[in-house]
Amino acid sequence: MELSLADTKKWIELFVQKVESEKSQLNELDTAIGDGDHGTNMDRGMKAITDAFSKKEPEDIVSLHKTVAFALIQKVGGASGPLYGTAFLDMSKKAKDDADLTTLIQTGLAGLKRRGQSDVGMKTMIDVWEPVANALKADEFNQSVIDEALTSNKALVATKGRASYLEEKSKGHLDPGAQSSAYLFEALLTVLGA
Amino acid sequence: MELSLADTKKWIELFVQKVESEKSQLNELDTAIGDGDHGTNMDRGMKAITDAFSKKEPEDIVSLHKTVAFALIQKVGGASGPLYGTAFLDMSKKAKDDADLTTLIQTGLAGLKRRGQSDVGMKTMIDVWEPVANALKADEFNQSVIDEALTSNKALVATKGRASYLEEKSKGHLDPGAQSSAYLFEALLTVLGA
Amino acid sequence: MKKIINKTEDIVSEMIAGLVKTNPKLVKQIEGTTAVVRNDVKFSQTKQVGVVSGGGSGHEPLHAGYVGDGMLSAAVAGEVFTSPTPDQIYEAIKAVDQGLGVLLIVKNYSGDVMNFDMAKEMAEADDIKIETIVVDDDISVENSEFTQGKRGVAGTVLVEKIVGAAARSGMNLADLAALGQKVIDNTKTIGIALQAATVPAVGHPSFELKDDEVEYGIGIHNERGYSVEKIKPSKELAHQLIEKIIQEFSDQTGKFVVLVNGMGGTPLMEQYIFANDVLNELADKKIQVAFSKVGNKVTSLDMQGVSLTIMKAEDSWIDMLEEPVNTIGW
Amino acid sequence: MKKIINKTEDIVSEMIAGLVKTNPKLVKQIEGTTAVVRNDVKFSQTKQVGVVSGGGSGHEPLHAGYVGDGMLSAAVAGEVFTSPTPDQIYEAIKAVDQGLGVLLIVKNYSGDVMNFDMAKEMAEADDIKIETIVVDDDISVENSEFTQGKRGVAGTVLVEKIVGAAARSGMNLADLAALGQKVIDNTKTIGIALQAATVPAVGHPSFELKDDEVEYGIGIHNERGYSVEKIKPSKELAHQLIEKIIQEFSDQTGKFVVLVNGMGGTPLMEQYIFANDVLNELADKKIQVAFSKVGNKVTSLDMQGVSLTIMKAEDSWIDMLEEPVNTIGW
Ligand SMILES: Nc1ncnc2c1ncn2[C@@H]1O[C@H](COP(=O)(O)OP(=O)(O)O)[C@@H](O)[C@H]1O
Ligand SMILES: Nc1ncnc2c1ncn2[C@@H]1O[C@H](COP(=O)(O)OP(=O)(O)O)[C@@H](O)[C@H]1O
Ligand SMILES: [Mg+2]
Ligand SMILES: [Mg+2]
Ligand SMILES: [Mg+2]
Ligand SMILES: [Mg+2]
Repeated sequence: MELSLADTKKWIELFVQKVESEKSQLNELDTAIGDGDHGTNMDRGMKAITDAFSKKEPEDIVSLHKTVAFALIQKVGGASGPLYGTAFLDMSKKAKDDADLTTLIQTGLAGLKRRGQSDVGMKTMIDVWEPVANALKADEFNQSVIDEALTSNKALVATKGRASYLEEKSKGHLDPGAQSSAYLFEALLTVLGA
Repeated sequence: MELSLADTKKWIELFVQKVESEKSQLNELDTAIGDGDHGTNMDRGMKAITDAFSKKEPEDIVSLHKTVAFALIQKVGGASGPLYGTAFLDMSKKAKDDADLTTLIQTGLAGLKRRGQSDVGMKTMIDVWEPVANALKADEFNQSVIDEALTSNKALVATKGRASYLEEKSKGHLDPGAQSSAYLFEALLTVLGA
Repeated sequence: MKKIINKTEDIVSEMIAGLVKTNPKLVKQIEGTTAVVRNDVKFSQTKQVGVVSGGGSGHEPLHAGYVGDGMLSAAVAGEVFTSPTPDQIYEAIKAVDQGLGVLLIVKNYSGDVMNFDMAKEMAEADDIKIETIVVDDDISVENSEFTQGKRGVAGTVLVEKIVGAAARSGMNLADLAALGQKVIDNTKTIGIALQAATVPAVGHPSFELKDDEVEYGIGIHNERGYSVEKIKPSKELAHQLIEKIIQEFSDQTGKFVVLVNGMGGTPLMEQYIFANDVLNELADKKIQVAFSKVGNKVTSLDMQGVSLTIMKAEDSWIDMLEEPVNTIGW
Repeated sequence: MKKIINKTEDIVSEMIAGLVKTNPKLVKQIEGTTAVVRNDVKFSQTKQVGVVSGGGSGHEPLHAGYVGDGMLSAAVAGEVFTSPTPDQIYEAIKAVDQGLGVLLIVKNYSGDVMNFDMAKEMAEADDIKIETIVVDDDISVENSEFTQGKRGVAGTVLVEKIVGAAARSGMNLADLAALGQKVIDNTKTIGIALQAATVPAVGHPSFELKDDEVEYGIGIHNERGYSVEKIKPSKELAHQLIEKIIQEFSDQTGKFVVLVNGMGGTPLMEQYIFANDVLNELADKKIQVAFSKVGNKVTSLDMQGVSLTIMKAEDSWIDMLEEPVNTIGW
């Protein structure tokens, strides 16, 4: 299934709104097991996306993803900037040949793993991307996929990112990047009308 | 009237005890209108006096005053060190010719004024020394002289020492140096049996 | 939270502006970035391998304060506690490359590693030779191939000084990277906090310590440490940290370097008292300290605390540490 | 109170021990005192007028951190916030006198003035020529012949740098004293505090400021200031202080020097932001800043706050400020 340009834009705009309104919530999650800036970082990226959209309306899905990628790479910094940035950059490149939604999300996931030298189960945003990508493939993507991903992420001990310094103590806390990725895919669900 | 060597020593020892037990009280007075260390400063001097006495028993009033002076000059620092130090050094020099108690206190007072470039009414220890010196001369030295000196000191606006930076706000606070001088003369009263 | 700032989002750009304006002979800002590059006369007159470092802000004088002849060629400042973005790092690389390549000194945080990696990819597309060394001196975190690994903390400044001196002396890129890696392998740090830092965007200390508590093993971004204990006399704190660090060195002969680093909110007075205790104990242990340094070198905003870094050093490293250098912060 | 110390009464001696041990090529301790004197090779090889300063501890790196070729010859540390005693000052004078006399740089506090005076009397008895200059740059306190007068604060470091450079260049004692006095007359400072310092022997901050309050005109020993207001953006703080300081200079043409000084507990980050605002506003006012400096130069233990010093400078003073110098703190 391909998402239309308008729907893709709506998806990203819903994500932007959600992150902006949950900025301090994301900061708080990051305060517990990281350095407290995930909301602030992502919020900077969201503003940059809105700016970029208003400066130049994306003409197709490729350029839309590229616009999002550059906004994130250039403005977010931290760990989440290069991660989300790489995911969207890889998705933009892929969309040149194949804009299938499932393929794109899988491409983004592969980008995350490459950039982060990481995999599922390390208590990062990948713990949300991977089940979502699998569910899309199996055509079983719905809110409970996200909810379950967050629940199991919470129970993990972190082995990548700042939370890994806490070792056992990271258990029981939700990873902030997992939460922001959950917002991303909840926005997608809304657009999909599910 | 001359104070005997034993009485002079007793006077100083009582002073030492009093300052040591009121150390934090003096610090608190100094915290209000100075820098909070008058008790700590004086306490260092008191320990040095005790040390010096135990190392070498003073043989006469001259050497006793000199011992006290050197202990204070070398260990107190701050404003009170050179002031009390100068007072006792001048008293020691004077005692070579004339060991009359009234004369000595007057000599100490003159030393204070010279070293501090100051006079009565500036909200300093001099506000206690001067009435005591006058009372000794008039043979009217008693506790109420000290009490009244402290009361009027409290009402003054400081024009010397750190408290002078507070200008009007120094009013209503007792000067820490005045309080330590009050202890000195209360110890003297005890020795005089008054 | 009380801080002398304007808008939170302007903190880094205004800080860099202030630093550059007050040190115009030393550094200049790279247009459109919050990166600074050497501005001394010698910079354009002598060729050497460029040395670039950077990371989140809040650790001042690291990194911009170490830009100058004999130390860093350029430094890139990210947002507070947030890695700078690849485009900023890329601009810094371009500003210092003189054809001999550029060494990147990165502290081991996933964000820094990833952003510097992306910048490296960008620069390599321009045929600029790049080597990266990753500082991970914080031994309070266990090292493992399956985790993020140890953090980069105060030892970074010693790496920057030694590598910077070697670069000035004309060492080539590959050798510089090898030297840097060797220095890192011999540098061990642990930090303690009496009070956590207040991140401006958060507004309160990230964790609370009681009035008589000290936390061992904290990082420079309020990362929690390995234990919270009652505060002890400086002598005992020094003893505990030395015991833990020194076991990392199997060979305790030869020359050592000591860095007592203030975290930002702890006065120099306490740092010297702690340094005195450290040097006394090392002397008792017959460990030879050939160079030592005390001060706010790698801070964590207004965190109260200190870190202790011990390095086993080759003779030439001592010389490179002692070489005079004209920077804001060394 | 949490501090990294051992016994309160050992603070100063242990601090000086730590400072000397970590800087053996720069300074050495004068036996039996908490004073330090230059220990560089050049010290014994070249004759110059000795320059000695000192005062209570708690203002580090002032004064021991400014001992070195081209700045102070020796520095005397008293107890925390307490003037050193005359015998210590006298030892420092003897340690630096090379027959050309010694200049004493004293901050204007009754204790310092009296103790340095007594030391001067002792040295003069040894036929050592002594001149004294008294720094009183703090314009938050009214000057009057009938009071203690203004306090000596952060401007002291600028006086020490200029006088130190002139002494190194061979200036004689009388001229040095005249130069120092002229520098003092042209140096004006105001400080602000966000939080008072905690004197170790007292154990809590000497006064309380609310979470949104700033106090203007504080001294470096927790002396209260002239007003308490709600905290404002850095830009407005800078504006208020500049307005107050600049009216002290009737002639606003020519060159000026700016020192933004951190009080000990305020990170460099905030100091640079404040400095940026100061320099922007002075540029708007067409006041020419020829030299500026930012950092923890004259601190007040862990006080949070900054001070702003503005000096109207002669051209030669700018050169003397810019001259490189090898000290711990400049
Ligand atoms: N190596 C990694 N692989 C995948 N995700 C990571 C990795 N490192 C960090 N993350 C993600 O990034 C998030 C933190 O982002 P952020 O707080 O913005 O950056 P920083 O950690 O630099 O402050 C984490 O919650 C985690 O989901
Ligand atoms: N110029 C002066 N003349 C007389 N007494 C003074 C003068 N300056 C200070 N004092 C006295 O010294 C006391 C303060 O001593 P102390 O706190 O020990 O020193 P410091 O002020 O240096 O901290 C004041 O309370 C006052 O009585
Ligand atoms: Mg974070
Ligand atoms: Mg006092
Ligand atoms: Mg971060
Ligand atoms: Mg004092």
